[in-house]
Amino acid sequence: MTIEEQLITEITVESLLEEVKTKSDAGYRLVQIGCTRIEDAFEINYSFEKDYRFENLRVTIGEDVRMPSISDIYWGSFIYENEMHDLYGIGVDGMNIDFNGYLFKTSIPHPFRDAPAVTVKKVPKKMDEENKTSGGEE
Amino acid sequence: MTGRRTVVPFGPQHPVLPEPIHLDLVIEDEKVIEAIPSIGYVHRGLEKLVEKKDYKNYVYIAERICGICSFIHSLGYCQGVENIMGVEVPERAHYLRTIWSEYSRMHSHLLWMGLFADAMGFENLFMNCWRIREQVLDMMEETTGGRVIQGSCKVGGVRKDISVAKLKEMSERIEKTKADVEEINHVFFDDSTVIHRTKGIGYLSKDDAYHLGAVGPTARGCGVAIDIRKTGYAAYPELDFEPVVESGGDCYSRCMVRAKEVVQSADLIRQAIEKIPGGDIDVKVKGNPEGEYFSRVEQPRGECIHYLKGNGKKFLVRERVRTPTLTNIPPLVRMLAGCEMADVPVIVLTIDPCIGCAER
Amino acid sequence: MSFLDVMNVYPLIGVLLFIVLSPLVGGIIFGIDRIITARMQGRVGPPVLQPLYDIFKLFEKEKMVIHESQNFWIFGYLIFMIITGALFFGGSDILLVIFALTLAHVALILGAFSSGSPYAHIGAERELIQLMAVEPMIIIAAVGFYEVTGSFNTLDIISSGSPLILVLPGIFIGFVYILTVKLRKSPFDISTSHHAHQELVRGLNTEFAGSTLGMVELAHLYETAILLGFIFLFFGLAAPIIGLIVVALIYLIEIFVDNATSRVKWGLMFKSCWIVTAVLGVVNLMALYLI
Amino acid sequence: MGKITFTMSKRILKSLASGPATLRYPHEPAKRYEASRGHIEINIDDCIYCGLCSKNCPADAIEVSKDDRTWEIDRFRCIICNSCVEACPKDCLSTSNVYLEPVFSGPLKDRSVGPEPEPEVKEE
Amino acid sequence: MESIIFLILFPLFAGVIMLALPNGRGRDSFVNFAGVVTCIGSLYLLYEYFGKGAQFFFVDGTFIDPLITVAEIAIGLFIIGMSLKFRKYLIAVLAACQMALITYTDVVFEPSHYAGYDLFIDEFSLIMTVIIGVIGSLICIYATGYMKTYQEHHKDVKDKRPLFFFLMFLFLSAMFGIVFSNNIMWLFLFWEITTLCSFLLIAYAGDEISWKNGFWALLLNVIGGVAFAGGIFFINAFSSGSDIYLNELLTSSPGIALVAATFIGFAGLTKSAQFPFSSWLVGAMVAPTPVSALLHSSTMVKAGVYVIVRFAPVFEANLIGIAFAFIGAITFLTASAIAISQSNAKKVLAYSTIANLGLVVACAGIGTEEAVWAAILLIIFHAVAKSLLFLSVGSVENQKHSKDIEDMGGLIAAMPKVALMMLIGMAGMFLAPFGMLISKWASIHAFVNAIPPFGMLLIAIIAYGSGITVFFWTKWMGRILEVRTEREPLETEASKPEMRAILTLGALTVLACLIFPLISYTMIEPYTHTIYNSVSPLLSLSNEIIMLFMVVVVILLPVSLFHFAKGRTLRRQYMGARVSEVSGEHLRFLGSMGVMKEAELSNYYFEGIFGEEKLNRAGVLSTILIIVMLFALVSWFVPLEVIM
Amino acid sequence: MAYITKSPWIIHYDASSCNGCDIEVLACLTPLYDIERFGIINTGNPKHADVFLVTGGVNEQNRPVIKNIYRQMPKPNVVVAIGACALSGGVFRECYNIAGGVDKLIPVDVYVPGCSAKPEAIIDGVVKALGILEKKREAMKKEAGN
Ligand code: NFV
Ligand code: SF4
Ligand code: SF4
Ligand code: SF4
Repeated sequence: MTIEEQLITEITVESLLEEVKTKSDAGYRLVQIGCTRIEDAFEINYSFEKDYRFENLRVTIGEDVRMPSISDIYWGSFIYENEMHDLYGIGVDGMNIDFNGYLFKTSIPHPFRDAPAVTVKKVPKKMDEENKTSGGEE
Repeated sequence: MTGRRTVVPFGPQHPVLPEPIHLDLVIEDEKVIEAIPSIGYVHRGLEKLVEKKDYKNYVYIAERICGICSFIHSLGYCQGVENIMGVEVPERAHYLRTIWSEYSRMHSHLLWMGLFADAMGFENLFMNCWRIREQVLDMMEETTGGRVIQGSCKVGGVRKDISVAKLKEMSERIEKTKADVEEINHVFFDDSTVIHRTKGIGYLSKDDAYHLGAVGPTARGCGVAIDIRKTGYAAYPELDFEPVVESGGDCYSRCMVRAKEVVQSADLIRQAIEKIPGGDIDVKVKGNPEGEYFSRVEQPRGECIHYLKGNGKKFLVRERVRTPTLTNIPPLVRMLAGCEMADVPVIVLTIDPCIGCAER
Repeated sequence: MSFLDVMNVYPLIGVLLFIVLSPLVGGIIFGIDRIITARMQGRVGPPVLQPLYDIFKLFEKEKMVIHESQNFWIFGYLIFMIITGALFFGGSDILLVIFALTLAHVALILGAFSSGSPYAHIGAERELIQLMAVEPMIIIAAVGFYEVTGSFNTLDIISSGSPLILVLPGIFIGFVYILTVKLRKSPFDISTSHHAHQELVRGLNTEFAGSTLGMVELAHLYETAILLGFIFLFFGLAAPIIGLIVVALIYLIEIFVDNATSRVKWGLMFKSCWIVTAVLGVVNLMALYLI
Repeated sequence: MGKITFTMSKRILKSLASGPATLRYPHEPAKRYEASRGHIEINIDDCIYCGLCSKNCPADAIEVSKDDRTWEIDRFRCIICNSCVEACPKDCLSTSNVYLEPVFSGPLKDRSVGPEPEPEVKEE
Repeated sequence: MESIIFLILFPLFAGVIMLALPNGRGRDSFVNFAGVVTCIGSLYLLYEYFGKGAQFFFVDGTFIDPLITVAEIAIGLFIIGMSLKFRKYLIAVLAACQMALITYTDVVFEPSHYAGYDLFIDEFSLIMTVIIGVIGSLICIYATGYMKTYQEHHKDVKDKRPLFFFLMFLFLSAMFGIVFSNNIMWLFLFWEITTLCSFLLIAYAGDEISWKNGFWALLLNVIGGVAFAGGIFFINAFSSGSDIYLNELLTSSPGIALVAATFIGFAGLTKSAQFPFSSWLVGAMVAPTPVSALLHSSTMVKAGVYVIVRFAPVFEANLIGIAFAFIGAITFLTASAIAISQSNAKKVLAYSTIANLGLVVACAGIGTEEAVWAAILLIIFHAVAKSLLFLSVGSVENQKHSKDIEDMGGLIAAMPKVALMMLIGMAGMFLAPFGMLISKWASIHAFVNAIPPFGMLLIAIIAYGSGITVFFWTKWMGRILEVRTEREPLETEASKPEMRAILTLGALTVLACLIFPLISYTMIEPYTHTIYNSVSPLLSLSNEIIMLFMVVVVILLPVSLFHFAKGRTLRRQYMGARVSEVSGEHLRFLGSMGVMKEAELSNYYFEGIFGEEKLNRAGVLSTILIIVMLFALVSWFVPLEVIM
Repeated sequence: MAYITKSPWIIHYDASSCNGCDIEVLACLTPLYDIERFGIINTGNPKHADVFLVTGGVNEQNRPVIKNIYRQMPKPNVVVAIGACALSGGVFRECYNIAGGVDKLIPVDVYVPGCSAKPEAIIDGVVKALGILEKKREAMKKEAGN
């Protein structure tokens, strides 16, 4: 079953701003920006919608490529871009509101940066006994 | 003259915020000059769990993204997997999902209405909203076994069926609930003190709402008619409804949208109960997902996207949840500028923030 | 008046009764208030003596402060509230009562200020706005009493020949209006409220813990007794039963209003109080000349 | 603005008239439905220690040991999702609608030890 | 009488000597000496004339009167010269008018012809003397310390300290002259001297704004001067010349007295900075703080209300009095309201001064015995408390280099002594059981009996105003008390002379509260009784006891601090449970985006409602309207009587 | 009996729960469950609270917050952990950002299991906590006596 057509257009980093601008001019709203870690690259999806037409721009970038911010075009994009930075460690240039890594402050930096582990390791049981301390640390 | 600013650390622990976010409020007299929100207190990182839990069991995680909009999260997730795998879900399951979705919406909206009333200091209204909400929760618990975490959706259908007798009873009880809600709505719409607190507060223009990415009631309260139910998932194509849209753009309008949607949901439940076909409630799902899909569902707070990508293994490669609250934060930042101190909780609540969802 | 007047027995009894009874009576009034409120919300509510339990509990707790000076101010608040009441029930000059009441409140506000906390600070500022909003009406009420009875002394006022409300209806209504502010009831509970949920956490009271908060609550009981006594003055001994009934009724109305409204913003509170004072209070005063 | 409306009054009067909606728990029994998920119970006699329940548990709350013939559940982890119940091939797990009592210390683990295997099984 | 003349002349001569002394210890000691002598002189006067009632003295005028005329002309010429130099032609014209009026009066009517008592003293003068003598000289002593630091901090201001001290003492001398003169012509001379001195003192810093504000003050005061001269002219032209003596004038035909009182009262309005003339006082805040203290607490403005209160009996129960009362009441309300929106400490003090003077004027306008009683109490309490406040603010300014209230956060920790004195001063300004509140209470008592329905309207105004007063004072007090972190107090909070003056004034404020019944019985009531021929005590004993009891409680309360210091757990402020840290006097919390933010706190100002400009305009317009009505009244009713 | 058991005021903090337990805590305040029957008030301010209800597990950012709240509660006080997440991290135990249950950070007095914990269970938990409160109060008294 398919509920709706979902168009995905592959584009390059260089043409990103231009393409996004076209979308904006055509009256699309920004739905989301989301990344996926694939083998040795990141896939970034920019999703747009207009009148229930759901379209995506997809940029695939290498590990150390920095992305331009689209916050000049879509003011609200900062939230996704900060997220992209905090979780994936992808640098984003020119964000209008930059949280400096404090949007999601995680215990390990950029938790999604590494490719998924191939084997699934079960967490050893009986771990809670040793970790448990009673009493505040202060 | 030196500054006349007062800097208030608002949250993460704060009685009007049921959930932790924080704002650095800079105020002068009672006027808010600057309000910078920050989140991250609820971030668990559950998206990463797809790499550890197989795709069928992950639904238990998905529904625990949030205890308020739990059911629709599981629905969104399952729908995504089903789409990738091309599973045809039985009609009856579609209807049941729709019914529970709408219950979920009612419970979420009533919860919100209560909290909203509370943010305005209207305790009685808060209590009454939550009292009505208990009726909805009862129906949920009776049919699914859980008050807030229902756990009744699964890949390929639903887990529990509802008997015909029960359905009939439900359609009667929903009428009563609807009547109660309508009575309460009257207060939200017409009470002078409520209007004082909501009308003209937190204005967002239609254009802004659209371009900043507002969704759900936040957008619909500004006249932007986005309702993902119209894309036609579950049994929605067969039901008769129009998105509730208000054009005021202020807290009052957003409140109005939600209040009206509760009634609309009751209506949709009644329709679904009338039309529900018989038959199976699930299909056996075999194999592993391969491919990707953006599964879009309309949550109480608006469009929610579960992006799923599988590579033929038991474990998905990526699940990304873009929740309505997250995308409603930029509009919130806009709305807060220049409001009054007393308006802050009202405006923050008006996007119905669900931080559990937003941060996953 | 001579020195003996002060030492008169009746006022002394009044003072003693006030000091001993008002916490109890106030506590029960608040308890009933909470039960009625709960019932209005479809709940059962706490036991009648709950407000007193709360206060006792607060005195059981650890004494946690930001600076010791906080407690000094709050202690001052309590003491001056008691003095206010003693003056009031002791039958002395009502203007002095009003000023002593203001003094008590100023002590409370300074206590909040001295904690240096943002929430208490804003709460204190708001409390000040409230003080500014209600002060004119109270003074005008006192002057109204004087105009009718020719005396500022509560003793003379209460024993006036006919119920004052007959000639001071406007002032009465105006006073009831600002009573909502004084009792910290919705819609005017802007500086702190009995309910938890507040944009200011607990506003004024945010930084008071344990016995400090206990003293604040205790003083509030005293204050309630004074305010209700003030209302009773409009009836006085000329119509004591009606007076008591009306006092009870007014309190019920306050509970009802508390339940039926959301909290308004400071601007509306402030302006409406002043306008009500002008329209009802001042006009009533002027009208006294016409009749 | 201008006029003051007490739209809440009707509701308030109704509430006063109809009395509180409160369930006087603990003086009255808790609300429970047949379907309510309270906690997981095991009929250890039927268990074959296949470990399917453990594998399907999203919270890793179950530990099964074939050798010791034990089935252990960590109540602090269990999210009462029913997954194990559905997974069990012998239908020996069930969800009771009675919720668990709060406790003073953790962790709370319930260990069930199965009966000595019957001799005939041994023979096979 | 010798002591009176001594008090008038001694500061004058001391001032002249100071003109010649260079900066340094010698001059400072001399200032101290002169101050102490003036102070003792005034106290001696108190001792000498205490309980003696009104005393009148005859001075041989043949020698003095021409001198006075010459002095008046000299002042006039000086003003005209200055204003021509700075191209303030309007002032020049007005000053010329005034000079012409006075010279004409002198030459044509020869008022000196009528021999009367030129000097006098009664309880009211005595009270004023003590205020001027004690507070004035304390301020001068304070100034020795203050001006030194001032000149160090303001390098761009030319050091004209000899002139400064000369003017200060000249001022005192003139003030004494004002309160002792029975001859209105004399009074007028001293009056003009205060105008001139204030002008020069305000312009002390010599920069553009100082000159501007100085001239503005001069202009408004000259307007008053013209009215004063007009009044003198009127008295001479329309009545027997003996009315030029205050005691005669007050008892002469109501018509004459009323018209004269209106003119001179009008002059009083300008001098006491009532609306619409209040702006000069606010502008005068550019002057060094001792000047502000001197001008606004014990002298200058007090001269204004002094004459109005003197004429109070004339105002009793007539519409002209009511008009004055309304000007006062409106001033009280408006100035208090404006004070809310100010964060400059001196401006708050300035507006509160204006407001309190408004209350005095309102009482005087009502003119009943009770009202006059309240007015005099107000003058006393205001003088001590306000000078205390000015001086403390000055010291804080010297330490913190800021007059802004927002910079005084937590002052109680940094400068405990000065801050405590400030708190006492503020409590004195608005809190029961301290001074001003007693007076407010008294004034309400007085107003209820005023001509209906005006009395009620006045009360309404006072009621609103008193709410406002509580607001702006308390928020300031709160700011001072707002300690966010533990801090070590400064080693020296102020220079020795400053500290001495401040502590003395603090003690005086408390003392005044404690002994005010005494003051009332022995001085104020005898005065009002003679004027109104009554005997009833105004302050009932029971109320006094209550107030004293409250004062004692307030004084004893701090003892409880010892109890509260025990067994406490100290915890930081509630910061939404966020990470917070204390470093020095900073309290910070973890803000959005990971930066530590300072938890700043500030008061509310409500520019939107209580904005200076808006309210000033309203105040000025409404009072101008009343003044127009006032003169309409005078020209409408009074001439009939006068002619008859 | 100590009055503290008659008037336990609560503060509630959502550590990193999914809101499930969170809203159930709030539901306890509302008409159906109405814990004000026991004199309980939701204060929202640690300085006034006696009972600390935590839902959800500990994560990187809320660690200082929880500690801060706990520290700012005057003694005697108790901590009640509610829901699987607060007890052990629950279903999110393995997430990278979850450090585990609340007892890793502050001493917990009562554990309320469930996912989500039922309002009845929460009430039970608070009632149980009262006993501990009383004991702590006694201990405090003794200490003060010495
Ligand atoms: N509605 C909803 Fe959610 C989702 N998805 C979102 O923000 O509530 Ni907890
Ligand atoms: S109910 Fe769910 S969480 Fe609990 S043991 Fe079974 S599978 Fe695990
Ligand atoms: S799945 Fe059933 S039979 Fe297998 S181990 Fe679990 S409980 Fe036993
Ligand atoms: S225990 Fe369950 S319901 Fe409670 S917070 Fe955790 S996941 Fe949510």
